[in-house]
Amino acid sequence: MRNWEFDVVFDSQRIFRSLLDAMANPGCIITLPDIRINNPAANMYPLLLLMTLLDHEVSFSVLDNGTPVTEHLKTNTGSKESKLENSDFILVYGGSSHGLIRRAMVGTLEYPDESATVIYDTDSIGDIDGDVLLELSGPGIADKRRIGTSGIEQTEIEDVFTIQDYPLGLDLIFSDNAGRIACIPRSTTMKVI
Amino acid sequence: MGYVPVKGGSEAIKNAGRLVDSLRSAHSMDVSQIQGRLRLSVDQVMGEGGLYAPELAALAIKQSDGDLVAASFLIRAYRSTLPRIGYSETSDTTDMFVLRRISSAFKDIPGGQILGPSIDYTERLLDFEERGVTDDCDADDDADQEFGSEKSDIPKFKKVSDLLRDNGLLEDVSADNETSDDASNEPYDITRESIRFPAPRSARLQTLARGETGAMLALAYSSLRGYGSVHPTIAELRVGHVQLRIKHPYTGNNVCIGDVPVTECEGILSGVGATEITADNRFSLGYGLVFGQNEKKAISMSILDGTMGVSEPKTPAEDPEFVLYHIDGIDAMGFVEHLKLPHYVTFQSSLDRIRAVQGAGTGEVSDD
Amino acid sequence: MNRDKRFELIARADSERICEIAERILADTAVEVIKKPMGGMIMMRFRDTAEKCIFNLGEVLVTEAEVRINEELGYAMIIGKNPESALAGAILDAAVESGHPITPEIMDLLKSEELRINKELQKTWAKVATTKVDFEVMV
Amino acid sequence: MTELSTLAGTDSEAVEGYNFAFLDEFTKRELRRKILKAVAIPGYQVPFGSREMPLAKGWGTGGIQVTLSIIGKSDVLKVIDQGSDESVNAVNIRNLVSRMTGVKTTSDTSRATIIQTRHRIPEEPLTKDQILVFQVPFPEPLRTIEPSEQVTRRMHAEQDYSGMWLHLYEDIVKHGKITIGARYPCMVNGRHLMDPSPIPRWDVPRLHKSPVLHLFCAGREKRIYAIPPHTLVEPLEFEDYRFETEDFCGKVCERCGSSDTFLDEIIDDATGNPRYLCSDTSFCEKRQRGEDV
Amino acid sequence: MHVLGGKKIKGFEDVSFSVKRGEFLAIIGSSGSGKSSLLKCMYRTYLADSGSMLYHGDSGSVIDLTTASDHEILAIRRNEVGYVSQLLQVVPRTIAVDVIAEPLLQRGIGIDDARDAASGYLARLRIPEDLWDAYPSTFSGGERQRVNIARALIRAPRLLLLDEPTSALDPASTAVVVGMLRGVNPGTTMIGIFHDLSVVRELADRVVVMKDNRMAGIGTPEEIL
Amino acid sequence: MTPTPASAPALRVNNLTKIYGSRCPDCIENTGPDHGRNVCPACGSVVACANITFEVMPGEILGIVGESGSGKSTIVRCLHFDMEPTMGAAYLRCSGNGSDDANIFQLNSQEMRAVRNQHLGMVYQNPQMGLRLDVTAGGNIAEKLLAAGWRNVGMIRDRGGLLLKRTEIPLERMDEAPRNFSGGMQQRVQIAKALANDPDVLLLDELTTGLDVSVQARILDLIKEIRRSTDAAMILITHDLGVIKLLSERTIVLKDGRIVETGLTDQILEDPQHEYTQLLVNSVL
Repeated sequence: MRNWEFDVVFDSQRIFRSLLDAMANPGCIITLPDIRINNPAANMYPLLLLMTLLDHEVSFSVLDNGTPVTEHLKTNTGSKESKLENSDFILVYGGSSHGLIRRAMVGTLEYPDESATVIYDTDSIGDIDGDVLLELSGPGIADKRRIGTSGIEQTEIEDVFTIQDYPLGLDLIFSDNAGRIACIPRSTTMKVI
Repeated sequence: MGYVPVKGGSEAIKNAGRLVDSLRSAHSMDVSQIQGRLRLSVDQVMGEGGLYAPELAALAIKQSDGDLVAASFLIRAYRSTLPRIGYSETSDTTDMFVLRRISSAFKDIPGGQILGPSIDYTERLLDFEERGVTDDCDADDDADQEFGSEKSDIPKFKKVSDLLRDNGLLEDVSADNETSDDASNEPYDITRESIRFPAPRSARLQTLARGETGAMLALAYSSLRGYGSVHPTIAELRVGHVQLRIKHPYTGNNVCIGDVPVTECEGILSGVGATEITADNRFSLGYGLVFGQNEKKAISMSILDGTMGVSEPKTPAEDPEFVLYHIDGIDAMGFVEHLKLPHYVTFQSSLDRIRAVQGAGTGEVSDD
Repeated sequence: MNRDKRFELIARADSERICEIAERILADTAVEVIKKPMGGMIMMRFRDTAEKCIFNLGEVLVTEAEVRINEELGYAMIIGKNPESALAGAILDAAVESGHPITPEIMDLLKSEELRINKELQKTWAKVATTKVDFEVMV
Repeated sequence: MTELSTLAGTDSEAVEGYNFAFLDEFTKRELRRKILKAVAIPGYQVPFGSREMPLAKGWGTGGIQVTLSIIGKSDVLKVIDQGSDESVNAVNIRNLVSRMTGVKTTSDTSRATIIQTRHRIPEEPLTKDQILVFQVPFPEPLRTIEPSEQVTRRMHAEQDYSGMWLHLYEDIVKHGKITIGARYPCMVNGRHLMDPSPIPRWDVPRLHKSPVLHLFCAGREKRIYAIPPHTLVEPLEFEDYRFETEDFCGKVCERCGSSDTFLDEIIDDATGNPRYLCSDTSFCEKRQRGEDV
Repeated sequence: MHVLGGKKIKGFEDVSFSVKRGEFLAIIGSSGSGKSSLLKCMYRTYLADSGSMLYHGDSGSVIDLTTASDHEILAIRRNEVGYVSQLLQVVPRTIAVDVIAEPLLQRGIGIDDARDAASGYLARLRIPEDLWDAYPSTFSGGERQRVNIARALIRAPRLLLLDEPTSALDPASTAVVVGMLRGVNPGTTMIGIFHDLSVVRELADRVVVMKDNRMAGIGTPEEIL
Repeated sequence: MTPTPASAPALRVNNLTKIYGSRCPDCIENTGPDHGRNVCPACGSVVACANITFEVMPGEILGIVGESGSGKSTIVRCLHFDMEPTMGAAYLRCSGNGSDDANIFQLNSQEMRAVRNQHLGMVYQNPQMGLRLDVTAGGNIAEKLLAAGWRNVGMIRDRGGLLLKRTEIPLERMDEAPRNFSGGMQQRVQIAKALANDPDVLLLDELTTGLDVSVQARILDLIKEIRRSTDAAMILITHDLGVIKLLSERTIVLKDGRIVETGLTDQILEDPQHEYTQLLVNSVL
């Protein structure tokens, strides 16, 4: 196997810009730059995102499909694994946290930013199709925007609904197998259609 | 025409820099001369710059033509480019190699009053012989002879505060602090996280340690003089070297890579006014610790540590937000000096308003 | 002399003498640089004596380097910005670990440096001791 | 050169030189994480551990930290101060970024991917592919009415903005008008009150539902905040005392003849009378050249 | 209205009687016999220690005045039960017409309507019109007591409690007050303490006699007096 | 407008307790009128008030009397969210604010502020606490209206003028700062401010204490006028039985942080049940 290395300076800059674009335009589907790394997961893209964002100042947790991914992130980023309740970043596999997401940090009214960013490893995301179809509005969206995802459970989305209490809440990133991402920050109003 | 720099800004900037060069005297100055002779300036710049690096501090002083805040700023900016490799093992000053150690609380203390290198006790007269004299490099050796060099063990000194504590005269420290190790009591790091209020003690001490000497002096003085009433007695002022110890990456053991000079002050906050004797009839301490030899800053720090502990702040020096937000020399200098930048647009905006208001005549609001 | 002690003495030893030996090692030995000498900072942590609270005093500029000689790693960290000394230190460390023939010479150097360092401390202390106030006399 | 110094000296990049974009990678990461949170909570000030930059505090250290943490090799940078690419502060910052990254710079607004600005929004309409980075001296819109950070933070937490409204009311009572010049406080996304940095009121309406991502950063005060594209940005105003932009009373730029731009007022050396010129010099030049902007 | 087995230390004990709707019951007895305490218990200014006082409300509801909640008492005070004290409790800085109008204001009636009604009462009580806007504290005793009664009557109470309303009055004023009380709506039940037996004869349907803090008898004025 | 017993209370307070200090399990047991103290001898904590339970109806004035240190101010300060209670609950029947199931002490700070802005009015003994003395009188009233979402200066000034007129402040002083006003006038501005948002509950903390008698009288008349013209439930904190007698129909007597007696005001004054109340009444009459 070829040894793909992650360029800490330039790869992370490019991935970050895609992520910034996605976060600033909720529901907009952004294709990540063509960067490959050795990694233990079937879908490397969520790991690319985390390798861009994590370092020793923050903590993360991985739900399901845990150990190899967790170890990979620890060694490659210096970040700490922590309990979900304290995690700055949460990576969810299998489309559902089985209700655990309701315990994630949502910030405080004084410091709403002290909240978790949640990455969902999904099968695919697209404009129109998917198991769960969402209609989005709010900052970053001119009028309304639709997004569909496969590989995430509707109950999971509903769980997130229940804890979004703007400005408290979670910021979601969907990441699919084809290197596409889409974000739903807490400022986005969403409804399942 | 040419009021708005459409072109030529770059050129003017270049020339402004050249003009500075032309004002500098022809004599070149060696960085090592600054390091050797402007010792306290170097210490001050390292403290305020937040980085122990004597050679670079001397370079910074040279480059900034002796403006110490500007020099500290060069150090700070340089800091931003360096990775933080890690943290030292937690040290304290108990095992310090003492160069100077005095107490104003007790006439004699175990181990004695050691004046060390200090001009405190000499008259402040300009020494005209210094003018034009070039430093004599052999002077040091002569001095060595004078001091003699009989063998003696280098003593460690028990801290005056420990003596007070052993006698039940000092507030008990919270059990959390006493027993905690680094892992369970991660100190705040204001260089990584912006300070927030109420600020934890670790954030306060760190901010003070890199505060600007003059600003701290002024605020500490305000409290002594009457805007507040913290008036400490110095339990102990120490100047000396402490070891920088890290965890060896292979052996995992605590190893020393060298010495760092520091000044430490412990002030007993008793006796006067607001810093009442604590509820359990004991004294409390204000603490100061800075890089290098900078006694006025260490004392000011211990006073401000005390003033900020007052439960109901009444004076500027007692308000942690006031003190901690305003003692950073680099912040203060930058912001005051930014007034030199163009503000054409904002001023135009203000002009528009004042004309509008003048045009509107009286300030009366009609009630209909 | 254990590795910790060796590390400490390399860190404090005279730069020129360390570099001089390192040059000689480099002349006949393959040295692989694992970590190029890099300037960095160590945040210095203190425990205050008033409330025993741990805080960050400020950072210290250091240079660290890591090399490999014959599968044996060597590491050094010194105060200040001095890439050559740091690299030389790491080379000396690795040389001793890998049983390089120059080892006795390194040991001698470090021992003599230890003596020199101690002597200087003694000398400084002797000067400082003269500033001790003798109250018996003053009375 | 000795073998040792060669081995050690090849690190001139590592020790003597600087990382791409000056900041170390940990710093960039922190800024990037904070920028994402700022975007997710429009108008909310995210605290961050601001670094000292080789620029004085108050001279754009916030803006430059953001620029350096987002910039990549393919970006094209424009820096303006007071609308001008050649203002001293703009030159200084542009030189620094260019030296630290090697990216292309431009004065042409439409060609830039990142525009760092002090006190102005370019006149030329911006597009969704551009990022506007503002240098902010005071991130806290409530600072005028409340000195304590602890208190203003609580006010934002509770959406307690009546003090600010009261400030406007009293202004009207005293002067018959709202007298705030630049730094006009705005509500963002209907939740957080925000200081749009000292842009003139002229530029405030241009933040509203703009297609551009706006990033704001105050280095000295250690705060980052953002307005994503298409976000509600509403200047505080009363139904009967509306927010007003600067009025140039029909004056036009004497260079390009524009009557729809923010103008600098200049006192003529010879006559002592005011003269008017576009504040956005790059725009003015384009108009003079007859380009369609 | 039933008063059963009421008992009060140093007040009165073992008092039982009932009053029919529209009936005028007078209470007589020497001073200190417990009459006033009895009346105050009915109004809840005093708390009874035991026993019960059942009040049959308009809606057919029955409220025990000794145990009803404060809010229930306040509600019936506002709407159903009036109390006339020996002397007008002067409401400071309030003119006569407003003193009388106040109970209506409390019910939410507009100030103009309430003042109209109050003026009507002042006229019927033959208070000179120039006094209507004056403070009652400047009035004579008779005038004040008329205001006092008007203030109670204006809310058209179902039960009116009168605590020696004529004791401080001269004969002429007493006559006016008696006239007023006779003119009260026949549906209004009244319980009053009187010293003046001629007033009792004139007004009362039945009389309760209190002696040594106990009830010493009950009957028609003819039977008792 | 007429309140009836059937109508829901404007405010219900359950077991409100405020303890300052380290607290121990016996704080409450060790203090109170039976012990004649509010400082816990075991741990030194101060039990400012404990187990305070009551309700107020719309349109009703509830008096709370007690000497200084009895904890009466603590109760209103807690209700106004100026301080956080140690235990207990309070429920507001707010017009349009959803269910009254929510214990207002458990709201987040943002919600508390909304409740305070929209449903509560407070008049402090010291006008400095309730007013910004350097902001105009009109501005002080405006602040409350602005907090409740008013955004029309003309309408705000109309409403401000109305309230000032009602509280007998000459209209020409509307744009003057209360710092220049007399104590009585400052208090009236404070009342006008408290009334600005048509509060459901008006909290009056020793509002006439320290004022001249004639000034007091006008303020008390103003409160009576307010009772007639609004449906606000009022809680009147005072140590002055005369004020209670004049204004409130029901009264709570407080001693050492506990309720020792609750009743109709005339009953409290004429037939006090608790020894302490008797002492209080006798020492006044």
